[in-house]
Amino acid sequence: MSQFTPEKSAAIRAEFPQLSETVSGHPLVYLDTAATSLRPRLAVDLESEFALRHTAAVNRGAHSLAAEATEAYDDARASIAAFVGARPNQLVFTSNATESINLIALAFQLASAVGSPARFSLATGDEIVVSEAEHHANLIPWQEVARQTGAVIRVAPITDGGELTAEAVKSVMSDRTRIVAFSAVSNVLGITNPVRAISDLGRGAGAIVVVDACQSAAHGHLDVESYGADFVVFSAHKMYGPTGIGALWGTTKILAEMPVVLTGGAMITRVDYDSSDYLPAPAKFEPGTPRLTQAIGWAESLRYVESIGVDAIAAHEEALGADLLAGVADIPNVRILGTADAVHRVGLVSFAVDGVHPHDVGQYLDSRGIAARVGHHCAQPLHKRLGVDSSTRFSLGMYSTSDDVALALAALADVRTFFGEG
Amino acid sequence: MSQFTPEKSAAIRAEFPQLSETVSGHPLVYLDTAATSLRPRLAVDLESEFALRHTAAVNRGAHSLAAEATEAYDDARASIAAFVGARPNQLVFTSNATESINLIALAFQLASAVGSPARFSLATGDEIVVSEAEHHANLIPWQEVARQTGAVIRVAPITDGGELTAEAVKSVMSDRTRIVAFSAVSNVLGITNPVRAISDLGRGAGAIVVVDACQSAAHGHLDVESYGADFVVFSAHKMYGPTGIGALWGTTKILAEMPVVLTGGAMITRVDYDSSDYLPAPAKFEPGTPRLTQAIGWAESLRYVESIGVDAIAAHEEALGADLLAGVADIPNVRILGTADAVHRVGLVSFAVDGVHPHDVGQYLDSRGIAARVGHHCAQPLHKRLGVDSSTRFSLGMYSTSDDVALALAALADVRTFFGEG
Amino acid sequence: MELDDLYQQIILDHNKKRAGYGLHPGGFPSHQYNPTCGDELTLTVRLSEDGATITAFEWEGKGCSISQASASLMTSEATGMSVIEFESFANGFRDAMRSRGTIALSEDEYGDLAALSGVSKFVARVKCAMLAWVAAEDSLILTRESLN
Amino acid sequence: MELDDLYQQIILDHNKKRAGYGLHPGGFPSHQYNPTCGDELTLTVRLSEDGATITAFEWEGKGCSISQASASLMTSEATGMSVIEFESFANGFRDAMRSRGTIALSEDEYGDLAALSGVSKFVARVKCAMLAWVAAEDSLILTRESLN
Ligand SMILES: Cc1ncc(COP(=O)(O)O)c(C=O)c1O
Ligand SMILES: Cc1ncc(COP(=O)(O)O)c(C=O)c1O
Repeated sequence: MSQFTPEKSAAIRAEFPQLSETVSGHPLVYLDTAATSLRPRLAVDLESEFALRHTAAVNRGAHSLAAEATEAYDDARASIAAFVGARPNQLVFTSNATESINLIALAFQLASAVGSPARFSLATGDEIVVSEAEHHANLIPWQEVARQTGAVIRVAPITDGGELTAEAVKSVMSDRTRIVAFSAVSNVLGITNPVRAISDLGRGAGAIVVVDACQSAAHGHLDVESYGADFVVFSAHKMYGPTGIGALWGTTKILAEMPVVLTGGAMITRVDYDSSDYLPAPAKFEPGTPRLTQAIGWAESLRYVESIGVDAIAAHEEALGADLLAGVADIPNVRILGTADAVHRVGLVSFAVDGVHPHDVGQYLDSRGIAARVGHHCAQPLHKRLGVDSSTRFSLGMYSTSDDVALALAALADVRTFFGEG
Repeated sequence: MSQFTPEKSAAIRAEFPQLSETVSGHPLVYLDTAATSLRPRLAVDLESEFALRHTAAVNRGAHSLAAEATEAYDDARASIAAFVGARPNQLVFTSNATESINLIALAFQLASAVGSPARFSLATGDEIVVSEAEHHANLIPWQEVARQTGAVIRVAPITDGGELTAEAVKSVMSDRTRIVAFSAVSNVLGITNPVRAISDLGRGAGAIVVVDACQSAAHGHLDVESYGADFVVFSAHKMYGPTGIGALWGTTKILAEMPVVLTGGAMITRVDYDSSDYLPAPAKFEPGTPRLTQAIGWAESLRYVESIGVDAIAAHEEALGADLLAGVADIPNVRILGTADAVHRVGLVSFAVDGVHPHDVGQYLDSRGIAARVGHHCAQPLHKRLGVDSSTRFSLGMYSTSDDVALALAALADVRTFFGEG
Repeated sequence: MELDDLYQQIILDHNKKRAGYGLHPGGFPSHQYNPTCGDELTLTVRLSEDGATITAFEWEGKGCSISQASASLMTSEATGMSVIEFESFANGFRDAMRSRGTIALSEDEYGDLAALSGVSKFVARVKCAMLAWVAAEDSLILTRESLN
Repeated sequence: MELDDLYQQIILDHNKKRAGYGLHPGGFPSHQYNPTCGDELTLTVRLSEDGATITAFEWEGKGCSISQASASLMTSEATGMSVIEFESFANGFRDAMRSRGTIALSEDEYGDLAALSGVSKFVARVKCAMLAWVAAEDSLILTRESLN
C-alpha cells in the first residue's frame, strides 16, 4: 500500500512531467526506475538555467563567471556527498557507476604492471571475490584485471532463493583474497545483502572491498561509511539525476593510496615535459573539464528527494513493493526470481512467465502503457544460475502508486491468455 | 571585422541567453569560448525536454520509451559523426577530450602489460612524440604511458613564434617512434598546425597518430578523415554542446585493433563468470548507461551551428580574430604569445602585459564585464618555453562581435594605467 | 502502433508450430545471438546436390515469438527456392523489416510471412525477426566457402 | 563587487614595495605553489634566539599583486610579533579571507593589512592572499620541528 496520501503522491507526480505522457494510448505506468529514474522538473530546470546563464570554465581563470561556476560545482559536490554521508573530498565524479568500478579495476591493472603501489598490485594466484548475482559492471572489469594480472575470480554462491550470505563469501575467501566486490542490492533480485558483514569479512582479511550501491542509493537512507567498505559506487541517473554522471566514493586513506588512472588538466600542480605532480583526491581522479551542469542537476534532484524525505520514500516503496511482490506471486504460472520471503527488499521484482518469452511479455505490457524492463538486465550469469536466459522486471520509484501496481498486475495476469498459453 | 550583418549577429546572440547577463554591472563580453562555449537555447531546451519527457534506458528492454530513446541516441551519434565527417561506428562517446586521450593511452598501458595486441604494446626505448605546445591533456597521459612501459617522450620543438612544423616533428622521430600526438590548434597560440603533413609523417613511419582537435572543432569545417590520423579527439563543451560528453574518433581499423579499456554492461555479447565477449566499436568502448541527454543536446547544438553555417562562422571568427590580434599587437607593453603572422589562426590570442600579473589583468577586465581566461591554460610547459608563467587569453565564438573586440581592446589598453605601470 | 499488427494469429501459431525445428548432424550450421535478450538460434541450410536449390532449413534455438515464428515461416515459405531466389527474397524481407512501417511484405510474394510486416514498426523487435534470416544467409556463405 | 574594494592603493603600493623581499641562506624556507596560475612563493620566518619572537620574514616569489602585497604587508605588520601572537593573527586573517565579505579586518588590529579585507568577496583570489601566510605557518612548523 502506498504510504503517501493521494495528495502527496499527486504532488510528487506533478513534479515528473514524463508521467503525463501516454504509451500505446494509455497513461504511462513507469516501472523501470531501477534501469533509470524519471527526472523531477525543478532539477532539470535548474540544470538548464545554469547551462543557459552560468556557463563558465570551472577551476580556471579569475573572471566572475568562472568563480561562480567553480563555487556552484563545489557546492554540488558537497551536497551530493552529504546525501550519502560522505565528505566532499571522498567523492570522485565519474560518468556512471560502471566507470567508477573501472577506475578501481584500472588502478589495479596499472599498479600491477609496475608492482607499485603494493596495495593495488596483484600477482598470479591472487584472488578477486565477486558474487553470483553481480551486474556485468561489477564482474567484467574484474575479469579484465584477472586476465592481465593472473589473479583468479572466485564466485561467492547465492542460495537458490538469491540470497548472498557472509558465510557464502567466506567460503570462497582465502589468504590470497585481495578484492571483494559485491552489490548492496542486486538489480535482478531486489534483495538487500548483508553489506556490513561482508565488508567486515573482506577488510578483516586485508582485501579491498568494493560495494556497488546502484540499487540502494536514493531508495533508502544511504550512509556510505556504514557499509564499512573501501569503495562505494553509484550512478546519478538511478537517483533522479542526469545521465553522464556517477560517483566513486572511497575512504580518505584508500583514495590517497590509489594511483591515478586518468590524467590531464585540472588535476596537477606542476607539469614538465617529462613528468608531473598531482593534486590530492578528488581532483587527482578528475582530469579535464568537469561534468558541471550534471553535478548541479544531480545535487538538485537529491535536494528534491530530501524535501520529500528519504525515509518516507523508502517506506513508500517498501510497502508498495510488498504489494507488487505478493501480487506477482499470486499470478499462476509466473515464477519470481529470488525468494519472495527475503527480510529486506527494495521495490523491485523480476519474474519469468511460463511459455511466454520476456520480450513478448514486455511488448504486451507496453501495449497497455506499462514500461517494464525485459532481458538479462546486464546479469547474464545470474540468469543462467537461476535457470533462465532472461526475465521481466518491475521496479518502483518515489512516484509509483498503488494504481501503477494494480495496472501492472492486471496486465500481467492477461499475458498468457494473449499468447494462447492461458 | 564581423562577417555577419548586425541583424544576423543579433539573431545569433538572441539564441545565447547568457549574453544578456551582466558582469560587474556591465553587459557580459564573453571572450572565453576556447575554455568552454556558451550554449544555444534551442539545444538546452531540447535536452531538458528529452530529460523531462523521454527518459528511458538505452539499448535495453522492449518498451516503447526505451526503443525511442535508443533511436534518439543513435540518431544523435549519427548526426555528430556527420558533422565531423565520420561514420557513426567510428565515433566513441567519452566524458571529454581528456578522457578520449586517456582511453588511447590506457589501451597502450593495458596492452603493454600483457604484450598484446602488438600494435598497442610498447617496449622500453620505444618513443612517443608530442609537441612543445600541448595541453596537459595531450601530455600527461603519455607521461604515464612512458612511466609504465619504459617508453620515452620526445618533444618536437616549436619555433619561437610558436609554430610547429612537420620538419620539427621529423627531427625527433626515429625508428622507435610508436606514437605521434599533437594538437591541430594550440589553445594558447591559436595557430593552425600542418596536421595532415605531420600525420602523414607519423603514419608513414608506422606510428599511431593522435590529433587533439579541441580547438579546431566547431570553429571551422572539421573533416576528421582529412587529418589523416588514426585518432582524433574533441569535447562537446567547446562546440556549443553540454559538459560531460566528448568523443574519440578512430579509423575503423584502429578501433577494431584497440583493446577494450572500460568494461561492463551494454558492450558485451556473452558473459560468463570467467570471461566475456565484446561487441565491436563503438559499443566496445562504451560500457554502462550512456550519456543520453548529453548526446541529444550536443547533436542539437551542432545542428544549430550548421544552420548558421560552419564556413560562415569560420570566416566571421577569422576576420574578427584578425582585428583582435592587430588590436592587441597595437597596445604598448603587451606581448602576444606566438607569432601574429601565422598564415592560419583561429580567433584566439594569448598575451602578457608588462608588469601586470595575468590574475590582475583578468580581474581588471572582469570589472569591465569582460570574461577572459588567465593562468597557464593547462599548458605549463608551453608557457615556460615562451618565457612566462601564465598569460591572459581572449577567444572568440560565433556570437562574438566587433563591439566585443572593441570593448576588450579598450579595457586592455587601460590595464597598465590602473596598476600604476602606465 | 497496435499490438495486433505485431502479433497476428499466424505468428502466434508459428511460434508453437516451429516448422523446421530440429538440427541434424552435418552441413554448415550458423549460430546467431542477440546480446540484448540473450536469445540464440542455430540454423543449417540444406542444398540440393548441385548446390542450386534449398532443400531444407533446420534450426534450433530459443527466443521470443517473433524470432521463433520468423524461423518457422521462413522454413515454410522458402524451402524449395533456388539459392539465387532466396537471396533476393531475404533482401526484400530485410528491407521491409527495416522500413519502419513503410514497406509491407506482399502476400503474393511472401505468403504467410506477410504477417511479419507489422514488426517493422517495432524497431526493437526487428532484430528478433531477422535472427533466422541472418543465420540462413551465413549458413549459405559457409556452405559456399566449403565448395571452393 | 567593486574593483577598488580589491585593489586599494595600499595594495598597489605594496605590490611594488615588497617589504621583506629577498631570501637569505639558512632557516627553514617553505615553498608554496598555486596550481591554478602557476604562482609560487618561498618564505622563511626568522625567530629570536629563544624561539619566541618573529624577527623577520624573508621571501621571494612571483605572483599577482594580491599575493605580493599580502606577503609585503604581512612582513610590515607582523615582524616583531611573538609566535603565539602571530598564530592567532594568521587565524584571524584566514577567517576574514574565507568570510565571503562578511568579516572585515579591523584597522586597529591589522593596520594596513585591513586593505586586504575586500579580497574575501573575490573567492578566486583568496588563495592568492593566503599564499604567504600558508608559507609562514609552514616555515614556523618546520622551524619548530627542527627544535625537537
Ligand atoms: C587543445 C586542448 N586540448 C585538450 C583540452 C581538454 O579538453 P577537456 O577539458 O574538454 O577534456 C582542451 C581544453 O581545455 C584544449 O584546449
Ligand atoms: C546493480 C547495478 N550495478 C551497476 C549498474 C551500472 O550502472 P551504470 O550503467 O549507471 O554504470 C547498474 C545499472 O545498470 C546496476 O543496477
